[in-house]
Amino acid sequence: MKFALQINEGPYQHQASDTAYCFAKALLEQGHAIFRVFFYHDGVNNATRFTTPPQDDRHIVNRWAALAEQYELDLVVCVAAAQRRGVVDEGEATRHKKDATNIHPRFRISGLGQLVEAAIQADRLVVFGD
Amino acid sequence: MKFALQINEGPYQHQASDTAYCFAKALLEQGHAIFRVFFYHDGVNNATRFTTPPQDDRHIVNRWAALAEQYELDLVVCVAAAQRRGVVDEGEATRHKKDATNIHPRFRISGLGQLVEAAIQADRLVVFGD
Amino acid sequence: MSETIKKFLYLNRKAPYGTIYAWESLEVVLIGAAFDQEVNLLFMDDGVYQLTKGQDPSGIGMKNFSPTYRTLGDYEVKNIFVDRDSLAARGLTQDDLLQIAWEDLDTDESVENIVTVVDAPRVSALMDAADVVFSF
Amino acid sequence: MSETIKKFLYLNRKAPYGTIYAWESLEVVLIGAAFDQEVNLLFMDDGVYQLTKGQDPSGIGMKNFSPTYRTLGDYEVKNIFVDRDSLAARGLTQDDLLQIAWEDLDTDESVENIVTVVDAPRVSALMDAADVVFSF
Amino acid sequence: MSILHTVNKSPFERNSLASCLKFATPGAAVLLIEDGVYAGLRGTTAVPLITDALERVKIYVLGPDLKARGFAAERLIPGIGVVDYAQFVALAVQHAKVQAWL
Amino acid sequence: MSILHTVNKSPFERNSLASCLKFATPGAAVLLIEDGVYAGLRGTTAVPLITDALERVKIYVLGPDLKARGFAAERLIPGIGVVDYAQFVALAVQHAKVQAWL
Repeated sequence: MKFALQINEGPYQHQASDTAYCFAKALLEQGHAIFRVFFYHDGVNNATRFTTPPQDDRHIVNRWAALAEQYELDLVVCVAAAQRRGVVDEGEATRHKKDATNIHPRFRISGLGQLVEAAIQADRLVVFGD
Repeated sequence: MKFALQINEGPYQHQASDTAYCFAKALLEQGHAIFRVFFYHDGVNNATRFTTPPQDDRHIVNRWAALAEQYELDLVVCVAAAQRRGVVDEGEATRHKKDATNIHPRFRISGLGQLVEAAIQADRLVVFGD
Repeated sequence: MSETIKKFLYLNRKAPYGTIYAWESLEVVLIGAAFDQEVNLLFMDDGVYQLTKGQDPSGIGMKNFSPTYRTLGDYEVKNIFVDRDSLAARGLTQDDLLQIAWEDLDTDESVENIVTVVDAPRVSALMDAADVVFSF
Repeated sequence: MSETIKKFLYLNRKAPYGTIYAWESLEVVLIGAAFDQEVNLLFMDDGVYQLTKGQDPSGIGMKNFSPTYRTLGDYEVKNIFVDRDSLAARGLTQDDLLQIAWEDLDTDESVENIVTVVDAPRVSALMDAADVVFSF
Repeated sequence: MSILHTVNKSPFERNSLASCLKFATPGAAVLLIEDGVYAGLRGTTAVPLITDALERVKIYVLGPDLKARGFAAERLIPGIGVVDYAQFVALAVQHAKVQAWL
Repeated sequence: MSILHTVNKSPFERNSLASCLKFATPGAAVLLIEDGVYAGLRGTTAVPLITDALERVKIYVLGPDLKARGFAAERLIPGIGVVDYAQFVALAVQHAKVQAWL
């Protein structure tokens, strides 16, 4: 079965991203597929490569990136939500005259249409938030 | 009278930073002082210079920076909270091998002791959060 | 884009301004209109406050996004439901809520107000009938 | 650092793990110990869950910070209060909570358990007596 | 020492107002801000909580937050005061401390 | 079409469980996750809400979340099932859709 996941909260502050990750891992291990993981609202903050949690804690960003690498997941960050919160890739940095980027290379920024499309294409949309 | 403000939530997602800003502006206009504004939890996300809100919306980060410029405010971001969430300055970038920074130059990263000190030194601590 | 037509339910349970969920949820509805799905919006619990008339956040430095709800009729949204019990618990009636008109330019068909206050069984039925539920 | 001694009240009303507030609040208490203020910790509403015994978040991939509460006695924290009504509403008793010992190495004075369950009037009195209230 | 309590949550969604009012002592002030202002409105299920509390404490609503949400002062329960940000500051100055019920 | 409802909030802090149970129809399943698991415990003020609902819907608790918070399955109200993440996935597959009460 094909899943789409939506994550509404940033890393560490709320459990949403942790629960979504454990859920994603479990479904992939069962042989199901993930059409897309869509990061919305503060969820866009899961996509920064600048995160450095304490050494004895999980690295939420790298963990998503590794799972995406292993299963070729599509990790999409909402562009409008990202602009409000300061998550930028090369294109955004150029467009808005920022001197650097902070997005992790395993994530990509795109429009809200990607969430709607995921909801249409997937058999199940599962939302994690506050 | 001398105030200390603590902000626990990031910009746009919650009203906390907006309310704190309006409160800060009002107290400064009345001739009171702000010993320090301490950004904790997701509040550290108020300090990124990468934010680009829609043109018809307020720019929360720049607004804080402008107020700090006008009144010489001390805007402090908690280092531990910032590490978890990916807010970095030059020192943090070097220490944790990040290839860039995202902090707005009007903010500075420091330890939690700065919050405790502010609570001791100020006549009032006012906390804004979720 | 797919040929599939799904029944989308947007579940709105949060008040506006205190958090951004209401506004960013509305942005999904606007974008979603391009996908030609069957769309229902449901406002319940504190979500009913999203539709109150006379909102004016100028004093808190925020943008008034309330007028955008009035344009939903132009975005292929034909059904907006409000939970009656949620209104009653908050001392509100339909008079406190925006009116949202709908018009089909091809057929001249029109509805003066697509905001419908519904009882609990209808709310449950809407949830049961949906293919996808968006929560924010 | 100042000579002023203030009465700090740390107000803990949120459950652990679902959000980070409990953990990052505890980090302030640990750092704050260096400032030699008079410190009170108050746990009420869902905050009482922070002190439950037997926490084990290994299955959700998180760090167990519960043992840190047991070290609070070493951080100059002598008073930890728990609201009785909040426990009762949640079907909990003091037996469900951690024991936190305190010992003064200079005077040999010691307290077996500094966690005290208190009634509502005492909670109000604690709030009234504080100079600074930290909320998270 | 009297306290200025701030409550920023809707009483229909969270328990923070109920907790605050349970522990607020005579002479305290409670300021409803952000989504907390909904608690000040007439005709809601939160009215008994407010009217009972008004016998012991002062209750204020932050006007700009009320206006943002589309309600005029006339919709408030009698006895509740309306303040602006400047008066929020004044309340914080007048009371010995500010306690946020997050 | 039956629904898997997820509730991730404590019933003592928020109204989401009460709302969910009010609208869940016979045949639905409710999965308590994150801070929502506290609603499954015996002896709390939320017990009537749960026992009433158990007559119409299935209620599950996410085991890893319960364990994280220091409670064993024995502390749960009888009739509530305990699932792991794999079974959470299975429930999502079995039901026509997943509805999150955030």
